Amino acid sequence: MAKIKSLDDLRVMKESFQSKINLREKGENPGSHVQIKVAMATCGIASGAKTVMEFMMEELEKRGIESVVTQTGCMGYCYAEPTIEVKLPGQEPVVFGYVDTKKADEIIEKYIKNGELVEGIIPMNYETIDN
Amino acid sequence: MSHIKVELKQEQVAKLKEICKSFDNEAGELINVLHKTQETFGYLPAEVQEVIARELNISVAKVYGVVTFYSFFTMIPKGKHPISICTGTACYVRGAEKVLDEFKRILDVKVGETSPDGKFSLSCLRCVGACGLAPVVSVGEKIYGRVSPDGVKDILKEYE
Amino acid sequence: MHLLVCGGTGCRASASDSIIEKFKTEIAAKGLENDVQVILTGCFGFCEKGPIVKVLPDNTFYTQVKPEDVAEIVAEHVIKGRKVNRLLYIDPTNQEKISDAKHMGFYRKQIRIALRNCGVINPENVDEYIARDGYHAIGKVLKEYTPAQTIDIIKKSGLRGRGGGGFPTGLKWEIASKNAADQKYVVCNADEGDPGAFMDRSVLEGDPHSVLEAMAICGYCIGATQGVIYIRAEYPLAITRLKIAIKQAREYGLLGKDIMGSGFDFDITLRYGAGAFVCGEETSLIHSMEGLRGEPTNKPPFPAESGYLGKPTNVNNVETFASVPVIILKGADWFSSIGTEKSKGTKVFALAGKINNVGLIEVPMGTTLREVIFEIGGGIKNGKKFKAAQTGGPSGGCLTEKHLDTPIDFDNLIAAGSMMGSGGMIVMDEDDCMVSIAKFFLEFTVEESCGKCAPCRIGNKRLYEILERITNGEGTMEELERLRNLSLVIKDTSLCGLGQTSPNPVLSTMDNFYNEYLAHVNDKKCPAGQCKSLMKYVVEPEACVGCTACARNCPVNAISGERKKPHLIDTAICIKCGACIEKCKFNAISIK
Amino acid sequence: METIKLTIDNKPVEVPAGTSVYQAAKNLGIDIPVLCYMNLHDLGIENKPAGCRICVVEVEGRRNLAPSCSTTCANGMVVKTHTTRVINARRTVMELILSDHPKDCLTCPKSGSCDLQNMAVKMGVRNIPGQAYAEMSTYKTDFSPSIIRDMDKCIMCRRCETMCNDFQTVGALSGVNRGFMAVVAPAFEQDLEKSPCTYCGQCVAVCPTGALTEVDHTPKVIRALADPTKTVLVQTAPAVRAALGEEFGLEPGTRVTGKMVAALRQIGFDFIFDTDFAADLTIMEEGTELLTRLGKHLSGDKTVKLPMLTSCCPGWVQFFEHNYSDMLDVPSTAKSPQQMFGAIAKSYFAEKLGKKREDLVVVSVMPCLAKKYECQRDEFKVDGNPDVDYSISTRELAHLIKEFNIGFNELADEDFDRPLGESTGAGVIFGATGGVIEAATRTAYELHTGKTLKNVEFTALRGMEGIRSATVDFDGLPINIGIAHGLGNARKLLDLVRTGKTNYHAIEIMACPGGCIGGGGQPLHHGDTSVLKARTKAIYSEDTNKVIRKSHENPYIIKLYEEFLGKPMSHKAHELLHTHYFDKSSKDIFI
Repeated sequence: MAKIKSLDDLRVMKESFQSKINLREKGENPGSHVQIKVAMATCGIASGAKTVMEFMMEELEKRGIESVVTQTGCMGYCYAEPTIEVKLPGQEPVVFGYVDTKKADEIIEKYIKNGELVEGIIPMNYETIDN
Repeated sequence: MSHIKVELKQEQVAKLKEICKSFDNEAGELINVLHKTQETFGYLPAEVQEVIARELNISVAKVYGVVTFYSFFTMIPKGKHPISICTGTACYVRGAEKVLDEFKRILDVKVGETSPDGKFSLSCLRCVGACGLAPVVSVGEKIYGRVSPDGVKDILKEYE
Repeated sequence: MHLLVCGGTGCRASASDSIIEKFKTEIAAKGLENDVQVILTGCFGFCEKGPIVKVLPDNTFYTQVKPEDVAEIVAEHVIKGRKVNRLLYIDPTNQEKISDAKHMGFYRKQIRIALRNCGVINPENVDEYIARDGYHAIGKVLKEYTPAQTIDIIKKSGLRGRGGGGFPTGLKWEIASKNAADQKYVVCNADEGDPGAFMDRSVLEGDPHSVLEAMAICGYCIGATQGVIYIRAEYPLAITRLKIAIKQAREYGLLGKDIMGSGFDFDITLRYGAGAFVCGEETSLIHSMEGLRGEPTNKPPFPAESGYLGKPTNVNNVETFASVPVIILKGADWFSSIGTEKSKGTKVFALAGKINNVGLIEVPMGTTLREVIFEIGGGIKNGKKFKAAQTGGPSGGCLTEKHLDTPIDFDNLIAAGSMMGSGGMIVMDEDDCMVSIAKFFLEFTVEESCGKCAPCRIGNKRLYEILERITNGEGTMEELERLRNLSLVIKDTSLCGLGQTSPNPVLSTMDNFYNEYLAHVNDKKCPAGQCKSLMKYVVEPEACVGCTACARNCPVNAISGERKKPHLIDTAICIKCGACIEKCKFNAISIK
Repeated sequence: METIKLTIDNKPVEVPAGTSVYQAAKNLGIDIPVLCYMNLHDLGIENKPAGCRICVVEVEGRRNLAPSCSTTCANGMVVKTHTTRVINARRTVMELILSDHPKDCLTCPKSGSCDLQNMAVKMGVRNIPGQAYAEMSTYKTDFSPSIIRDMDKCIMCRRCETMCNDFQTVGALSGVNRGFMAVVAPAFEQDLEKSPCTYCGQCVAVCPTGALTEVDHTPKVIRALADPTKTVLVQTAPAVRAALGEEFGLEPGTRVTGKMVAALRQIGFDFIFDTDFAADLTIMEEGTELLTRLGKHLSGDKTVKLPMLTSCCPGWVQFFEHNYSDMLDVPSTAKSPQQMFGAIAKSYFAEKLGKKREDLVVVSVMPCLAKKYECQRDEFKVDGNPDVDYSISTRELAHLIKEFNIGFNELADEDFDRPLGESTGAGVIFGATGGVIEAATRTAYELHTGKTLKNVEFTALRGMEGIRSATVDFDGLPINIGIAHGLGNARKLLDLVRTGKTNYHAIEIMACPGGCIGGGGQPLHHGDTSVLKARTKAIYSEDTNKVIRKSHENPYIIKLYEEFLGKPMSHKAHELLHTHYFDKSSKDIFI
């Protein structure tokens, strides 16, 4: 990995990472991916988030859905673990709670494939500061 | 203090020395050394502490003083399936005590003890940070959430 | 179109099930099943105004919806596209009706600063952190500010230590910066030992780089090249992620020699705690880092003069550090615009206990307890009555109904007899006995006292013994008096923060729930019905049909009686486990 | 020097920067009670855990009460030492400490000299609230050959831990466990016997309560005295006479040799002898050994090890057996004076009396607790019968005198019996650090050079510094001498020797601060190290008052060699007066 030699270096890097992520998230090109984040903090993992994440990765590939599944930290909804956030191209992200493999299957089939919401949505209730 | 005589094998002593060496035999690294040793041996019997004391050039009494200060360290071998009940506040207000009582009753051991067959050991810990799942019980690596006293025997059944 | 109906416990209690049913029949009747979906969701947190129905995609937020309103919503909103005005949320500040939920102040109840990246980025990928301006703060500081200027920004921001005492962070850095030494240390206290608190763990698991970056900034400010994170061994995931983060930061040259060409060196190592709550106290933590028993020493000298290995050392906790990079990037004024006069910014709380939405929240300082519990936390579980919220863990105290509208900040909490602590907030309901809660915390303190000073070592044990007598119905008024005096002396004379705060749960429950203490002492009754010794299980003869279910299920054979005749519980044998009550189908067993 | 101005109890006071509030108050005559705090200023040891919280005071502007022992004075500080808040806190804390302390004061060995008891008296504690149900922290009592650990009485002042680790570097003790069960103990809470303890007794010397006390040999002594079939001999070590008076209210440094002898005679010992005699004997053997080793070394014999280390101190012997097992051939093989005395008493003197050794009981009075252990070592027994049967400390002798209704201060001086009671000034100075090596120098010089010393006082070898070095001119041959007292200092010196880079010829080591006068069996100094200096002075003035001041001039020593031993280092002398050492480096393997 190349060392970052200056703040300007860092800024350039940021731009490139950001545009990569934007491409993925904002769905600026038509063939963009579904992005799924799985909350993988201790409470999530304790509730089975790992299984859900593996299931998601395998099944989405099997079912031919272009997607990126990544892990992230605690979203704050510890009571509803495991939680996952699904972002369809061009849409607001939606968080689902109490996700097990059955629920994950339903999410893939209904929401990801058809845009139909399924039960278990966790309403987002905070503002995150963006820089 | 009850003691179970443990004879360290040559290779175990060598392993211990290797652990100490990996921390440059620094006295200040004692806690890290103890962590690594407990990870390797499962517990910290007296003989192990003696080797560590010698390698790090500190008195055995001081090593023992540190071992007995931190609740993470144990001189008693854990059971094959170590059971820990979270008694953090969130778990407490959601009934962890009753769950603990049930474990004690069924296994007939006290907290900190290992069942005679060596299968289960019972301990309490303070908050694993999974308060959303309170009360929480862990058996080995596996975490059980929202455990009720009734659920205790089902958990134990998994390890029959 | 989607109709989201809140399925949180609070809303369920107020008929969200039948609202869903109604929606479904109504929509079927109109033949709209293919266009409109009705979805049960998790809790919106806004239970005070429940049940909630949210309409997507236009983001309409209906509050206090009743089953009778369903037909109107379908007819007006779904079919005609006209919002049902009377059900819209009314902004309490200006009495305006809000039609788009995005404009609801409710969403501003939580602002995530320390948690800004948690649940957003992949914590194991430094690129994602950089994409969200990661390491820009240290870059900016190294390029544009002197250490003194940077300290000034932190001072101006009003940031106070999130670990407990609330000491001004900038001032702390300034003191450490002024003590000359050949080596200094930056220590991150991640030994979150407060039972029921998991803020630090969440930050480290979700956004480890922000802590690394802040430690480097601190190092630059005070003149340290070495940072140490002291972390609980019980947090393996956080440790793994920190290790990955440190490795990645080193690879990019964001830690190590000559960071970003500035000539500034800084690196970070990890030290593990081993299960000692007292190590949250700075001096204990430092001794523990040195491989010793984690016993505190008298302050002064403060770590800023003589800390780790006798060198000037600055200790801050995880959340404090996590707030630093944003302050640098967005400015002191921005940060100090959030919060109250003396407590700036936000505070993360781990909300747990008898509350519906157990979770991690971050609110501006000054948010009221009511907002936290009833608007974010989703109210009390099972529709029970709120009794108290315990903040500050074993060092803190209880906030009660009368504190519901007190703005939460450092000073108000202390005035209310509690403290901010690290941010654990445990909610209790009417079933919780406050004497038992005090006893629970004392049990913790007794176990966690290091034993170095007499008041804490012996005094807390004595407090516990008195509380045990009270909960056993053996307490006397004289002992209640002693409980208070002992508590005050322990606070006044103990060596470190642990002992100086350990009686707080006792004093606070005595202040707020003295009647409960009196009931235990004088009437030998536990009003919450939690103290076993003060309870008696009795069979109500009129209700008992003699089914023998209770007798068969009693683990100690305390119940006798003939079939089809009323049974009897031998209170001398009964262990009050409650098995009989659970098995009795006729409600014939009661607790007296 | 910068000075600080503050007020304590409304009185202004000016102190040097860095002074504690406790000390500043003391300067004003305000006696703030302290329990855990101990300042052994002359030894560079300060025990300041700030743990007992008895010394708390109110400092204006501070939220909590401050421990005066570890709060440094600051300009403008306003301190109050006896407000209601302070008094209530102090008394409550005292009640707490007492609530976790056994109430068997009546039969406690420390009764009367217990700091905790005195403090309770001072505060007028009349009852301990909640005593009926207050749980106590209890531990197994540990009986070692020298020291009894009754940790139920421990108040966690940590003084013993400080002495054992910081001063002595023995490392037998550490704070263990946590919270209510926290206590000071050897590793694995095993007995001292299984630890690297040297029995130096410095832990006992500083313990404020009855948690650490000596093993009491006086009942056995009384039984022996009452047994008509036994002839009971007593030997008294040099340091005893310089301190015993303190137990009877006399000024530290009062020499009570004559009274002590009189008292022992009244108690009923058959012969009152002097360990000083054996000290002279030690010099004959050790001095000769030194000259022999030196001679061989100078003639190029590389198998001979130098420096030679003294071996009189049993704590020190135990220490090097544990820690310097690679250097077991370095110390002199000469037994300690106590054991030389026993060996001679039960051979030479028994023969003179015409009695069997089993019929003789040899009692020693020592400033030392390790001597109790030493006399029980197997190599100092013949067919199971020890050369020295019982060893009592200076404190135990005082108890014995009191128990025997003897008005000590009124006693007229009496003399030791002959032949084993005659000694020289050289024997006396064994009691102070540097004394053994000075005594050896007096003899070795004259034997080596054949000249008579003009001045027998080698002041360069004296003093309280922990490690000292001096070169003595043996008529053109410079002899390099090292001295250490306190095992921590000994360790420093020994580690240097181990590197092979030193050029010492002889080194004297004493385990206790100031040498035997600061022994673990002496009257308690209660943290006042000026007592040690006074005792040292007494020792040297005893020397000055002696007619004969060189061991080889002791007529009874000369006679002993003539009649019995032949000459120093003879075969017989070897058999009776020399010993060997054991590798105990693996003994700290427990279980």
